[in-house]
Amino acid sequence: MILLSIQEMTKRFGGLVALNALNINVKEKSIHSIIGPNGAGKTTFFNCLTGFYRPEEGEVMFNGQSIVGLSPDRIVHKGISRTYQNIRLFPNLTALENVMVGYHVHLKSGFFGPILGLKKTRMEEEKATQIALDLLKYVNMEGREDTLAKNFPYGEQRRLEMARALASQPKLLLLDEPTAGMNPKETQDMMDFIQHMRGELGITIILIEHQMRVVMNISDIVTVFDYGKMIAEGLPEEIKNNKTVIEAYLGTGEAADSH
Amino acid sequence: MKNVLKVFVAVCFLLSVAAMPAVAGNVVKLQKGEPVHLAYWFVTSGANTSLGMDTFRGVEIAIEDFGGKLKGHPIKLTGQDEMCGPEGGQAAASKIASDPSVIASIGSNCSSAAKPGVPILWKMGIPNVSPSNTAPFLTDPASGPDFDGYLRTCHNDKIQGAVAAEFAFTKLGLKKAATIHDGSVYAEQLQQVFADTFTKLGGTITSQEAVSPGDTDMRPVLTKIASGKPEFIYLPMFIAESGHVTRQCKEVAGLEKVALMSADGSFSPDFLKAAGKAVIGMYHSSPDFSALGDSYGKFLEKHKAKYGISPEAPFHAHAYDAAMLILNAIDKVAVVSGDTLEIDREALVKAMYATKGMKGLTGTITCDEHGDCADPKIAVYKTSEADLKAGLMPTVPFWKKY
Amino acid sequence: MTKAQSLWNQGVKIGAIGGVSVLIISLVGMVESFGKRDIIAGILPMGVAIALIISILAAYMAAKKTSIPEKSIQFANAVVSGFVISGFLAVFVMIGRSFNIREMFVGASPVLYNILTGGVAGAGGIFLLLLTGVLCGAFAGILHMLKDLPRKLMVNALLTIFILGLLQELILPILKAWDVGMINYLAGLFYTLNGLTPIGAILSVVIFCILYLLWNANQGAIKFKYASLPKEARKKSQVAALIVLAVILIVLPQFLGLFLSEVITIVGLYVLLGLGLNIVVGYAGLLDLGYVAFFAIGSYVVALLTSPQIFAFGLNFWQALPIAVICGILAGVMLGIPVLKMRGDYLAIATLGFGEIIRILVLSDFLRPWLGGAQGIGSIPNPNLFGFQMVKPQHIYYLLLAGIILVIFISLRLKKSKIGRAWMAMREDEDVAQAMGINLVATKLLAFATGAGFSALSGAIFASKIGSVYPHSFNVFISINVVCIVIIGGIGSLPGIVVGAAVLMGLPELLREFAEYRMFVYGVALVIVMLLRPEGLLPEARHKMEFHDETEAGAKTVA
Amino acid sequence: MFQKWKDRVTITDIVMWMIGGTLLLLCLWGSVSTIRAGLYTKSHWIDFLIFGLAQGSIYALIATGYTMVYGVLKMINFAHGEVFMSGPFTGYFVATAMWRSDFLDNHPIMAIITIFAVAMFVSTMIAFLVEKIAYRPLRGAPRLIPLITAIGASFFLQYLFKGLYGSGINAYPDIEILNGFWMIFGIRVLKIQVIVIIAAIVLMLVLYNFIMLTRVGKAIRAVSEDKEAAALMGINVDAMISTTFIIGGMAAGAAGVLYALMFKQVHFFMGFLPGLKAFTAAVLGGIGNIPGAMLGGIFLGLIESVAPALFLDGLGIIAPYQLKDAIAFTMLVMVLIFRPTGILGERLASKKA
Repeated sequence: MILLSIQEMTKRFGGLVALNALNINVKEKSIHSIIGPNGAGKTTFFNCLTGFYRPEEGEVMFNGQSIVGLSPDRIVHKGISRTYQNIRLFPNLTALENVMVGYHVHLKSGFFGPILGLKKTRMEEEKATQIALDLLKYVNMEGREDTLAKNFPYGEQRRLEMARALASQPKLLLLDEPTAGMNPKETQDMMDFIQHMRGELGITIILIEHQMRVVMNISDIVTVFDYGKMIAEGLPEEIKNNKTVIEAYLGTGEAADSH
Repeated sequence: MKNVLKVFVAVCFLLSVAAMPAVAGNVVKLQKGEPVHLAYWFVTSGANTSLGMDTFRGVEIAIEDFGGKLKGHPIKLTGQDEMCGPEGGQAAASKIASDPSVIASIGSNCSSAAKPGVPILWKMGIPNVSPSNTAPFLTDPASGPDFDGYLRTCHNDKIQGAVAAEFAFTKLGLKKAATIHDGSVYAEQLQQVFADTFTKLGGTITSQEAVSPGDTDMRPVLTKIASGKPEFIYLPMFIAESGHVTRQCKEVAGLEKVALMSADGSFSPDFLKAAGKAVIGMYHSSPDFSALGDSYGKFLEKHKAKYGISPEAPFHAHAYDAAMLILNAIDKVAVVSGDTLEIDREALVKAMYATKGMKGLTGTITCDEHGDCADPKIAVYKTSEADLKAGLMPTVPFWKKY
Repeated sequence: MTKAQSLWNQGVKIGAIGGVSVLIISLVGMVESFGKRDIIAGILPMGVAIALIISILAAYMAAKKTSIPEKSIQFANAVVSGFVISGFLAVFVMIGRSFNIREMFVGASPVLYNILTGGVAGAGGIFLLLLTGVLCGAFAGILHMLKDLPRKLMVNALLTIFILGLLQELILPILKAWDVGMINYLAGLFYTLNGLTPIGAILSVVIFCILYLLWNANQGAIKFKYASLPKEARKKSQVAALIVLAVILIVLPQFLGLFLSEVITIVGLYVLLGLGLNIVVGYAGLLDLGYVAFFAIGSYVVALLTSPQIFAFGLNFWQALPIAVICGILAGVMLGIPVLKMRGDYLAIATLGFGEIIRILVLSDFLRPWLGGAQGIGSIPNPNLFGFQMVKPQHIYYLLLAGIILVIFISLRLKKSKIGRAWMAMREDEDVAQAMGINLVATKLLAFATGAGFSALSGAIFASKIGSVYPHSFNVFISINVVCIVIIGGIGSLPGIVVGAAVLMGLPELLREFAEYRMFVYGVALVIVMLLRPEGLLPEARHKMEFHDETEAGAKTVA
Repeated sequence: MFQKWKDRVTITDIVMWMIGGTLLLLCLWGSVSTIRAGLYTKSHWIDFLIFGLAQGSIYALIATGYTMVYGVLKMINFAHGEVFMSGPFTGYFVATAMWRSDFLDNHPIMAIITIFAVAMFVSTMIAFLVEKIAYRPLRGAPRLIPLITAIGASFFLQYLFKGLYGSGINAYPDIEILNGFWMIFGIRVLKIQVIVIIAAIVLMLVLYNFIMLTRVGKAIRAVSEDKEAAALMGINVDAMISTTFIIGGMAAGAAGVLYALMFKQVHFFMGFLPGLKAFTAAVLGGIGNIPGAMLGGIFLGLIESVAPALFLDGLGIIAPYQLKDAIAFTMLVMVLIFRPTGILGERLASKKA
């Protein structure tokens, strides 16, 4: 079953066409990788999906509903959550608070609930705290819930960001280079973790990734971007041997990488 | 921990007990060497600072002129900033009222500060004389017993605005007038009284305009006034704004020949500087100095010697008179008994209200039963080129009603 | 660094800075006008004391900053800088006596020269001035060489004298009001009518030293004891402390005189305002410089509804209060909507504009028939509680206390809720917060509305306290002051706001008699506090971490 | 369909458009009825425009200082109004001394140049010192902290000058050659206003070209784009920031003298209001953008001069000039709603996602 269906999505910045008539379908509970040289429009693609940018043309159907032009917060409510290429936690909130902000969309209490200390609100808060603690445990950060986010080492910040994204209990999770800057051991852990998420939580995952090893190992399907266009799509094996892809990487990709 | 708390509580308690005020007696007894304590509350910060500084200096010079001593006791002057507003007035008055040694106070500058402040002072039996509150309600019998200890040496706005209107209508024979005010309590009231009187006399008010304090470019608003073709403009504002209007009037088409008149708020040598040549031929309403010009001149000399500058705003002379009024009254009621000086607060207020025929800088000071002590002889002055050259406001009235 | 270099860099340069500082306070007239008040009667005028303190401080800094560890060089630097400071003054006096610089500098009066030269004319005075400078430097040098404890003891003892002398106008009337032989005797022992008695000064130093040493000896023990207590006992002692605090707060105004109560109510009003702005600036990170608008709205609504002037609705305070708060909230939403999409300083200037628009409209002749114009609205009745008229500041105090407790309670509850987290997330990173499903529009509006409601509450109390409202009471400086309170106290910290309000509003009120120089000192104080303690006086625990954390002294933290 | 529309247009959008529309309609209605009432002749309108232009060009000159500082430090330099005040206030004493010795009347051009030199020097020194003492140690602190020191510096400077020079109003002496009118195309124009407008425009052109063309100007622009990158390129960031303050101080000092020549009065509080207005102008034009600041200043001056008569008179609102600041600020908010980065757009490195 198709969870996310993108038709003819185009995004321009002035004269520059960042995304050019993309057509992508993402199957439910799949791990869908997006690769491509630097500047190919991968992060722009994420920004368009999450409502941060508004594509000029095209249609995005998520779970049977159109989500084009919705504000980012409404898109989260529909069930899409993301992480960032350069980690963007709330630096001066604690780990627990960070994750609880992620759970925000499921909290129903209003303005007066917390002030009056209504039982319903209290129960809801307790539940939220419990879920957040569980998530922290899930990402192996048990017992550090009161540390400020900015005081964690890099790898843990990545995991915390993941926990925050999971807290909204999304159907679709967008991961922007989750293994960037990690050593092989950490990368392996992250790969295991991503597969776990898909398996245990049943989440569909779209992944932007540079490390081919990761892509080839865990992806169900791979889409390749270059200059805002989709130049190939297929199983990892097919992509590995695709001529256009190799050209894109070796031909222009080298120059792009040296930037 | 608990011990510390106990000690802390005990200390707090002791302090609180120590701070418990005893009821101040009605008679102030001053031991030998103890000063006669006067308090002022003027505006000494913000945009109106010069008004407060000026009145303060008037008081200081008055105390010096009085000899600095009262029946062998030094005169002490302490002061507060009333910040030209009700909240500042309330705080300043509370501070003065909480000091039982204060015998009388001088202030405030702004009527809005006096409104909440005066009742606080009077509750503690401290009489107050203001040198510059011109708002009518302060001496209005309808404002109740809270203001029974209140007097002022400046005039009531009701008089001055009306004098200006009569002057314009009867003396100059002009039928169309416009007014400008700056949104201050003072100017707004004056121009309203002027407009009401002028209309009653049969004249037409072409427009009542307003600017904001701190505005400098008056040409647009003057252009607007010009479109109504008035023959007379009444601009009872303070020096800065009046100066701008006066200067720029000559530069606006259609207003070159119009007659200008301001009030005592800008009747100061500084206004001549602020307005420059444009001031020639302009009218001001102000208390009649003609009989007392000599003593005022001496005052100016002393001011210059003491502070290095001339007075910067109006009402310094009123402040001088206010201080003199208080000192004379204290002098009258203070009784020397042995080493101590006794001042009965009730007798003091009575003596202050009974002031009659005191020769002040601003005229002959006589208090009525509501506390209005100013010589209500408001005269109109016309500034000539000679005045501008001399750098002093005219001393001979151009017109007076009485 | 050679000795000569050190002498130039630390001795002369710091001396020059000190010299300019002393020159400035002399030229603005502080030395002269404070010369009339004595710290120690007949010995030390306050103006001179301030000049001396600055000189000693500068010389001490010169010694401390010396990069050469040799004691003699440090001492020499202190002396040199003391000499340089007095040199500046000496040159100034000589110039001032030969030329008329008073045309320009109004404070350059003969009286000032006399004070600076100790009343001795001619070259003798100049010599005396230079000698004083050298002595100051030497004193600072010796101070620097002392061990920690004696130095602290000495500095603090001198400060005690200074403060006791400074606050005479406050302490003496309180003592005198008591009018009991014993206290009168004590008052006479310590104070003359102008400054401390020499005996009083010596006595207070002795008393201070004893207390200080006692405290110093026990301090470690107390801290240790507290830290070693089990968690429950600690909680108990916290509860006990709270109860004591509550009792003190309740009985306080009974013991404070009229003036101190008045000061406390002023501080209280600003605490309320600060708590409201804290929601907007501290939690939600939206810099609002037009906060006074809601204060004005609260005041005017109460004035219009309760005063017999203009409309004569004839409501009482308690009926008008909720309406005022609701109007404030509505205004908050109305301001919120147009400025929602603006970030950072655009928001600041737009809100500042909003505050001015409200003030100008209230002042305008156009709306005078409905709002009173420049003449304001008077005759606002005092609040009446079950037939009891709340007239005195002591009564208003309780009203404010109740308001503050309520607002603190709401702030704390909200902070720990979904809404508080959303605010803080928005403060940290607006885009990510939105990507977490937070509706920025609703969250921002809620922050504006809550803050505005608190501000309107403060305004309502203000109107009934003062009894009359004028447009001039609601100028932009109120907004600026409240922002300063929130930041000086420590952004986001509730106790910080109380401290900030007490320091920025209470202290200047206590030192009312120095009216002329209040704003001058206020400005200097703002700069110095921010330079020395950028995290604020009483920061929230987490912000403390932020500032002393080297990895990310986040330049992007707050709006 | 309705569902789709509802998801995409928020209530706030609608409210904003309604507010904007209502105000626009009011302005139009006011303008039409003012013009139909025929209260003002053509020459009145021309006068309004020229008055506004003169006032606006001074705002523009001050605004460039704000905008440049904002560009490099991303902070509101609240003390800039006081920098503006300090120059002409000091210049007053020079002017008076020269007037007393008749130098002013005999060599007016030389005298005016001297006044400019003194005022610009003082303003520049004050701006430089404020940066060095109050802002530099706080580089890297959260953005609200320098705002408070700026406010503190502003209070300090105001009351310092009050203490030094007195609290009264000091009036610049009349300079004969600046008085009177010129007839330009049959329109009577005040000499001083023409001079102010031309001087301001020349100064702004010099400033703009300095920033755009010189090495130092390029370095300043680089610093305002990205401090770290600029430092890596070998630019001395601190020196560039100081230079920015110096240039801003010079512009403010010059603006201050023009202001004093036009309005004649100097006062310790005179910087506050123009400072506030100039900052508004800078934001109006798009902060960080020098042509924007110039445009914003002139726009603000025109609004203050023309709008009360044009918009409000026709609506029957009395004393409209009392409301001119309210109109100016409403305009500001309106511009920011529909163009959130000012008229010309901000020139800041926006590094969001």
